[in-house]
Order: sequence, then structure tokens, then C-alpha cells
Amino acid sequence: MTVGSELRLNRDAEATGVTPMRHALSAFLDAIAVDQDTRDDILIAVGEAVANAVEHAYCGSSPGMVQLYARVDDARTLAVEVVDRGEYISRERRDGRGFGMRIVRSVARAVAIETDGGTRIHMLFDIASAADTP
Amino acid sequence: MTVGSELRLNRDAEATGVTPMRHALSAFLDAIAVDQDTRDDILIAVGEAVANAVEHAYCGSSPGMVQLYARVDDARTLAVEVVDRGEYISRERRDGRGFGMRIVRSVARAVAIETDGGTRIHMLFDIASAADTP
Amino acid sequence: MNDNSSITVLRLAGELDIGRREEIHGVFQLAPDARRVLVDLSEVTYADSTTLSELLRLRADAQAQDARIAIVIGSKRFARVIEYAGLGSAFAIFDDRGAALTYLAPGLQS
Amino acid sequence: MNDNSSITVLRLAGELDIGRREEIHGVFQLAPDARRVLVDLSEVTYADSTTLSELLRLRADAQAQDARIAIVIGSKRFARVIEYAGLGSAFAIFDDRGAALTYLAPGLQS
Ligand SMILES: Nc1ncnc2c1ncn2[C@@H]1O[C@H](COP(=O)(O)OP(=O)(O)O)[C@@H](O)[C@H]1O
Ligand SMILES: Nc1ncnc2c1ncn2[C@@H]1O[C@H](COP(=O)(O)OP(=O)(O)O)[C@@H](O)[C@H]1O
Repeated sequence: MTVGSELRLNRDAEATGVTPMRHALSAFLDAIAVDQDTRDDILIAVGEAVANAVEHAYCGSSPGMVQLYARVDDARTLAVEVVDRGEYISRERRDGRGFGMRIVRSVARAVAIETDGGTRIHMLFDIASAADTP
Repeated sequence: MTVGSELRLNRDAEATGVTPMRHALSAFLDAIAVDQDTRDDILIAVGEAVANAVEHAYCGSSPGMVQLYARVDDARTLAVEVVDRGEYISRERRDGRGFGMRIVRSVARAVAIETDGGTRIHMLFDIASAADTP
Repeated sequence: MNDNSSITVLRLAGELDIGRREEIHGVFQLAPDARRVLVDLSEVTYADSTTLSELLRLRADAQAQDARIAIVIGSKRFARVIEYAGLGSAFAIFDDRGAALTYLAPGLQS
Repeated sequence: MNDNSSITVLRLAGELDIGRREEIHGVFQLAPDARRVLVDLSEVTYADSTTLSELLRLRADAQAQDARIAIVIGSKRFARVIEYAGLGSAFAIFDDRGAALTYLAPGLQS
């Protein structure tokens, strides 16, 4: 029943936007009856991806946008994309950093990154939406 | 910057779904930085339309779905559609009832209703998204 | 039960929508001898036409038994909804309990 | 300032993300004579890698001055984030303050 539900948020990539974007995703997941633990895991992974766009994408250039797109693909899959139009910074893991993408990979069922004209992180999450169980 | 942001929720039309759908719209409006009074007015109008789908659309038939679709059309306009696939009940205004659509018309800049194969209420709201003011 | 000076208090809080219709209906009931009714909605943060319809029904019940009703509303957004519905002058509305009590029982302390 | 038995308490609450990085950095600072540090995050309801990086930096600062750190974490979701980051054994983590205090100062009451 919740298949096709989606949330698309376009915002300036700024640190103050991370919390309200996460809250919007949280309320979206509640509205499609995703259970709390699953919701919280998705929030942290997507939060890391959005924080990366804010922190890294427009480093040195003028600040641009970040887009969050979440979609219920089928009754058991939430697809999320976090997109910016900045520049991907490829680098060795720094000491005491680099946990963001590690968290994303721990939580998501699948992760793909495109770094062409910005960074686009695709994530798939398992959801067992309570609203879809008979 | 927030133009193109959208929220689409598909759910069973049931009374317990009205609150979480409204909360999702509320957090969506916060994430695109709509001011609080405007947000609260939109929530009440859309809430009435969703409540009508829950209360009236599937009266006598087996319960179906309700869809809420909200989209930032331009920096000053939020377009919202509330859709069900039930049956529109055309009737005279009942005593002590009939405030829902009156509230919708008070708040929205424009309202259109299609009643073909269900009820589809289109609403346009003025928003002055704080995120879009320079 | 209610002597002449007693006040019946009906109270709801939080977000009131169609999902709480039965609860709202259950709370908005009058004992046959109620004459002064304080509807305390000061902690209501959201209310839609479900509540307005129930308030109108309560008002009719009250009129039938010659009872007086005062409604306390705390949130601006709820107050606006009453205006949007065109019911701005249908009820005696107060934004604090003290004023509502004075309206219900002038000269009495509660 | 700190005698041998005193405990420094660093406390944050609410949702910790990149929007609060400077605040987190400012709170996670040690006086040069601090030897026992209680990081009280019991009221933190959300924390991401911003907090993890700052905790690792605080841990390094503490090691440099031979201070012991105990972290109190209240929310399950935050505890899971530490696991996901592979930092499950990097910190001394407790789910209540009493156990953390015992770890910091066995035999002392606080
Ligand atoms: N949206 C992005 N734009 C540019 N670079 C990015 C982006 N996301 C990740 N990166 C690069 O990947 C690195 C690793 O990211 P992450 O694992 O989140 O750790 P951290 O942010 O702590 O460095 C970043 O330091 C950065 O170089
Ligand atoms: N989604 C819907 N499906 C069927 N009928 C509807 C729908 N929305 C509105 N209506 C009809 O319009 C009438 C007026 O609606 P409204 O103004 O909200 O007042 P109320 O719900 O109190 O009757 C309803 O009683 C119903 O007959």
C-alpha cells in the first residue's frame, strides 16, 4: 500500500539543514509505518551522506545544493539517493575520520557512488513496513 | 533552492493514518523552511482533506487507499493533492458539519475538486519559504 | 450532584483529529444537572473539524438543559481554525482559565 | 584544580550532528590536570560520526595526559552507531552513571 511513497528535498548544502532534513525523513518513515529500529538505522546512514555533501562537496567553491530522494521501491525496499553538484574528494582514510561511509555500508543493503559532476550516493535499505504486513 | 521538493505518501485510508501523514507533511514543510503559521494553516487544510478520504470515500465499500502529494511548484507555491479511489458523496450541508471544505477554502489560494473514480482535491498554498529569501 | 455553584470541567489535550473522534465524543458529555461547563482545551496543540462538530453538538446539549459553556483555547493555530470555519462567534472562547471561570460564575472563586 | 579524586564531567544532550560540531568540540576539552573524565551522553538521542571523531580526539588528548575516560550512553540507536563505525571496543562505555563512576574511581563515592 505504501509502495510509490516518496520524499524529495532540495536544499542549500549547509550545516543547519541537516537536522530538519533528517526529521523530514524520520516523519516520512513513520508515515509509511517503518519500524523504529529500522527507521533509526536509515536516519543515521542517510544523515552521514547528507553531512558529507555539506562538509566536503563545496569545499573551496561557492556553496551549492544537496538533494535527498527517498522512495518506497517495493514493500520491502527503500531506495535513497543523496546528491550534490560539488566535487568528490578522493583521499586516503584520515586518522580518526572516515566513519561516515563505513556507517553507511554497515546499514544499507547496497551502496553505489557516482562521482561525476558531483557526488551521488545510492543506498538500498530493507524495510518491513508494518503497514504492508497483512 | 527548495523548488522541486516533494512528498508523496500512499497509505490505507484509515483513521490512525491521519496523524502520521500530517506529521510527515509538517516535517517536510520545516525542511523546506516554510514559516510556522503558514505551515500550521497548510496542515489543517490538508488534514481536513485526508480526514474526508478516511471518513467518506470508502463508506460502505471495502477500505482503500489515500494519497497525499505535496510539491514545491515555485519558490512561492506549494501544490497539494489528496486523492482517494472511493466514491464522492454529493449532499446538502448537514447541520453542525461541513466545516472541512470550508476550512480548506479559507486557507488555500485555490481549490479544485475532481470526483471521477474517487475524489481528487487540488490545493495551492502560498508559501514564503525562508530558505529562498536571499 | 452539581449544586448551583459547581463547575463541570471537560478536558482534552494534544492533537485532536479523526483518529480520536470517539474519545472526543466521550469527553464532551454533560451530566443532566450540569449548569456551568468549562471546556479546557488549553493543552490542545491541533484540532480540526472533528472537534468543531463535537463542540457544536455539546453546545446544543447545553442549550437544551440551560447550561453555560466557556471554552479555554491555548494554541493560536486552533483559534485560527475556528475562524476559518466561520465559527468565531459561536462560542464563548477564552485564552485563560481565570477569564473563563469569571464568565461562568461571576463573583465566585474557584 | 583537580585533586586526585575529582571527576571532570563533560555533558551533551539532544541530537548531535554536524550542525553542532563547534559546540561538541568546545565541550570535549580537558583541563591539563584532569585525570578522571565522565563523558555524560545519557540524554543524547542521536549522534553521528561528528561525535565519534570528536570522541576519538578526546581519547587521544586523555591518553597524552594519562587521564581515564568513561562514556555514558543512553540511547540504543547511538550505541548501534558506535558498533557500525567499528568502534565497539575503542571506548569504555556504560549505560548508567553509577557503573561509569565505579570504573573511574573504584572505591570512591561521588
Ligand atoms: N559528498 C561528497 N563530496 C565530496 N567528497 C566526499 C563526499 N562524500 C564523501 N567524500 C569523501 O569521502 C571521504 C570519506 O567520507 P566519510 O567516510 O564520511 O568520512 P569523513 O567525512 O569523516 O572524512 C571524505 O573525507 C571525502 O574526501
Ligand atoms: N474524499 C471524499 N469522498 C467522498 N465524499 C467526500 C469526500 N470529501 C468530501 N466529501 C463529501 O463532502 C461533504 C462535505 O465535506 P466537509 O466539508 O469536509 O464536511 P464533513 O466531512 O463534516 O461532512 C462530506 O460530507 C461528503 O459528502
